[in-house]
Amino acid sequence: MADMKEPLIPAIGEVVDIRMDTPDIKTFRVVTPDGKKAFDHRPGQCAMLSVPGVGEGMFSITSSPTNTEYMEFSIKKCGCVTEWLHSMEVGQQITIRGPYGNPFPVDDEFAGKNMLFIAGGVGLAPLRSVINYCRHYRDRYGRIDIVYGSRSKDDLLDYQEIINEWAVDEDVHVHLTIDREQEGWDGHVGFVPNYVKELGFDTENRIAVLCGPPIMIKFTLAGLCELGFEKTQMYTTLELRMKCGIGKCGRCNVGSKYVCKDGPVFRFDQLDELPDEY
Amino acid sequence: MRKITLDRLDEFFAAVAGKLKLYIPVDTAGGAQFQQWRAGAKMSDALNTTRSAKDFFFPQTENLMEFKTEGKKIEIIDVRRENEDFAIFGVRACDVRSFDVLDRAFLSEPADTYYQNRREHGVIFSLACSKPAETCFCGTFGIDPANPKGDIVCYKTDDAIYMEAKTEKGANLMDSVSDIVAEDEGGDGESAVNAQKEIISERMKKLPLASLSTDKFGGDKTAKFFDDPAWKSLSESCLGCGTCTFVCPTCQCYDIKDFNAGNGIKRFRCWDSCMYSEFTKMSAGQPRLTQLERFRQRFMHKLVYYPANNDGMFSCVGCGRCLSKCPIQMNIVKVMKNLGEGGENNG
Amino acid sequence: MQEITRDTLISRAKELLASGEVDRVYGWKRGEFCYDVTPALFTDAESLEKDFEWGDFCGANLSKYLVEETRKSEGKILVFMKPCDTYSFNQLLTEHRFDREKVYVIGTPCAGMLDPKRIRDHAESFTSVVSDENGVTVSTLFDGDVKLDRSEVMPDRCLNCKSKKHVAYDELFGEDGGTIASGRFDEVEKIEKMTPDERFEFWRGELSRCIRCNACRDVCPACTCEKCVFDNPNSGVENKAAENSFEEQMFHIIRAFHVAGRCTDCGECSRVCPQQIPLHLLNRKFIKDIDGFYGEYQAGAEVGSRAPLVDYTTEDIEPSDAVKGGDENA
Amino acid sequence: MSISKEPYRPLIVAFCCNWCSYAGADLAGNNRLAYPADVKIIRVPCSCRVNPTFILRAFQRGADGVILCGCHPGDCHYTSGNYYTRRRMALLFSMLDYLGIERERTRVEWVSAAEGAKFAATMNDFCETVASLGENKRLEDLRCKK
Repeated sequence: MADMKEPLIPAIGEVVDIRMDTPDIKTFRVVTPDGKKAFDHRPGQCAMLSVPGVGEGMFSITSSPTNTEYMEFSIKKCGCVTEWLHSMEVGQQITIRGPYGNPFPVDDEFAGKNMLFIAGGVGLAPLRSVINYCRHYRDRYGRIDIVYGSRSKDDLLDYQEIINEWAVDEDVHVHLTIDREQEGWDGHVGFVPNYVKELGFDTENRIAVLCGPPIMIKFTLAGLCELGFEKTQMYTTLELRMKCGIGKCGRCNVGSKYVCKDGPVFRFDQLDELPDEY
Repeated sequence: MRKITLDRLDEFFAAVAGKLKLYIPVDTAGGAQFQQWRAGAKMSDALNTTRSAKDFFFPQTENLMEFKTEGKKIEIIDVRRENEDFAIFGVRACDVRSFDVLDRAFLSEPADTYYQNRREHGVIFSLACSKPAETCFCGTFGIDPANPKGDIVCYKTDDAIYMEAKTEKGANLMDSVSDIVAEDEGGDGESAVNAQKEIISERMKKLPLASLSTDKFGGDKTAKFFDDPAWKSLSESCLGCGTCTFVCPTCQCYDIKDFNAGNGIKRFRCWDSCMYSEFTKMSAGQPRLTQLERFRQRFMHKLVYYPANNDGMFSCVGCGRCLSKCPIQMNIVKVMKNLGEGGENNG
Repeated sequence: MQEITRDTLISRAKELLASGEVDRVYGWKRGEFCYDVTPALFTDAESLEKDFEWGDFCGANLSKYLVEETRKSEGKILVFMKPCDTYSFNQLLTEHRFDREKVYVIGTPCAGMLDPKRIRDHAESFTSVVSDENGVTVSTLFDGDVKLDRSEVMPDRCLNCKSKKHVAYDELFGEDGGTIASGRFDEVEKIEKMTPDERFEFWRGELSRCIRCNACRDVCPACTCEKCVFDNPNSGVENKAAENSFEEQMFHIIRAFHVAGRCTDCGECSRVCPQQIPLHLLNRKFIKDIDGFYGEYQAGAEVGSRAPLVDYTTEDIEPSDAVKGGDENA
Repeated sequence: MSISKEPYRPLIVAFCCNWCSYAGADLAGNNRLAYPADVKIIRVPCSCRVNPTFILRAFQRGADGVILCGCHPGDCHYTSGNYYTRRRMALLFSMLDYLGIERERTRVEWVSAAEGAKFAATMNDFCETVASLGENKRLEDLRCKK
């Protein structure tokens, strides 16, 4: 029996680099003890990280699948497991299992489309894997727009990477905004939903991918519908309490769908079929 | 069809217990419970046990793995052991069906090896009911108490028990004890068993809940029932305890927790209840804030969500345990009768 | 049986609703059989007429619901209470869980409720029960009618009823009874007389059946903490695991301890236990000790009385002597 | 298996109130009064800070005996702390005995700051009684066993 692969038994992962991105978000680079990537994943999938004795948590893998050396997780400090993770030092071992959840349909619905990524706060983490995947296979996609907003300038996640790599890419347009005026910031000021309406994107051959706090999703969704977007053109990734990650412990269901197995990526028309319990 | 007379039942149990661990229902102060057979243990003739046989395959608490941590290093110890063979005698038709419900949950991809290993090592002696209780409604879910599934099907008449192996596992076990349980040459076995089947189907029709039907429920009824006004009156006096979920043979939800035992950290799995307030609580909030949402989740899962994911099979087997054990006597039968009746009629 | 009948209660409830004195009624609602009666809220005369139920199986103690229900609206709630419920009602008032003016209490007489589990020991698959002065007739599906004596089917809390006195009511149906010297501590004394090994085996056998469903805590009118320690993950006792004997012992000792001196001995915990563990014997042990060590005390007898565990005298018994006096053959 | 199997030594947890018994323990130490090293002292602000869950948790984690030391009734730094302890522990010990757990495993002792000798004597005596009882088998958590 011990030879059969048990989905709940994790592998050991080692944190080799910790980057303090914002006051409450750190990005952890995890590899196996012998330095390799723990497992392959698709863009948008998640992994269960756990600290023995503290608990387990589901986090989206923020590094792109095309990166084969390591996996990265951007984690905001907001609970017991995340608190413990934030107190870690480099070299600390944790346990990791996955990949879980369905990926973004990067090869079918997204292929050949103009991509519009809209993120708020730590919501950029799940989208970063898709963005870097699309930049890696740049020719498969049309124009890429990234609208990303946060509370303040130092709350912008992966700010260096956005400025030095994304913004300079060909046909990739980055629109950053922060909630309130801040000195040393000459970019746009305002909430993401209003900024999206201001920019006004045409719906022709375009897919929108949203991720952020529920309030931002609600208003951005309304804004995009005003611009004429269809629900079938818009995707998001949900975040509910996930315990087993394999659709058995009965905890993360919205209606008959399990977020950890049938999600976390949902198209908005699929979400409309589900009862509003998320 | 093999036969063993009731007076030689202990010999039969002793023979089976010689081959593998045998559990039989025994009367205790808390109603019938499954206990390991020991010489002299008297089998209870209660209709059903308080705790269902689910416990043998999906135990209330189970160690998944252990961790040893020193400094920054972690060592994972896989504590899984090959289970010994065991047999459970006297499982009723409803509990046998509950194993199918649990199988779909636990053995679907990716299979749960803890559950799977126990399932492989378990032999089920199912026992047809002769005297159903007023709380039984297995007929509503298409279960025939006269023809239960299971590895070996048994029929108990006044003087003997007739057994028929239905699966290969069952046949092997019966062969290994065939010296005690002789083949029934006299042929009166067939007639006795059929007579008993007659009695049961007659009695099933007389049950008060015989007319309960599941027609209005099913996998596609989420929108129809989710905002039904009847949920308010149905759930208003629910205490939020876990009794209905812990006596239910088909409830599959579990929690994974770590216990720091001082000499290492044990990660164990234990039953959890959607009725508990902490079930879906997370650092970012709680999607099911009041008892109404939790109450709704339980019955929507049994009657709508589970069928949606398992091609129409309901996650209830009509055993009636929640009818007799709920502290405030609220249960799935009242929910089925009141949902979709235009809320106000909460009679 | 009670000359006060269901219709007396309904008509009085309808009057109070119509007069606007109360805006909702907490009573019981009929179910499939005679015994599966659910506590329910009624707001209008029509649903009262159709569903309101009152009889031998309305044993649920409704005082705990008032803690939540009084928060939901400004109006008064009409609630019907048996004598033992009123003690829990007073205990909750002592602890300021709701204000007295928001509840209109009608005391109903009680000749002892019936226990479906005990009926089922005598008559399987029963559907209806009719009780009159000379006993109880149970009609079953397959075994015809079974005549039983009332004391055979009453729960222990009613057999050892401690008081027929309503200690709180705005209105009383029937006349008030008095406290009764019942043998409610006999069972406790029987256990105390066992040797330690026998006691340990008895309780290990009983508590090992516990399935940690929390029904005893959730139904107990003395257990009304907003956030129970057993629901708090970092308290260390939250453990849902029925892992081994220690978990059950810990849960039941702490549960009983938290209500020590506040438990009115209403017997709800044993009524709802799905495994029929005699939990009232733990609470009664505390009551017996408190009476023995610190003088007779009945929780809920009068509002505002100081519970024994938040009080002291300078000459209390020393813990080491408390146990020696426990039983003779120590 | 180690050749010289050491003799069984009980594990005792002592809750000592900060103002009296902890000072008593200190005094015992200053006067070089010996008491077994198996006693693990936990300092609490007052003896009534000790909640029955602490005592049960101590047994769960492997303690074989739990002793609760506080000021003599009347000299409590918080005037009535030990009175509540007295009532609370009387009920708890009676319940533990009712459940069949050996009554000698739990004890309450009033030790003032000046009674170093009494502290040492009490600890020695308690250790012997618990050692004679042997390992705690009735209030143990199998998962915490080595």
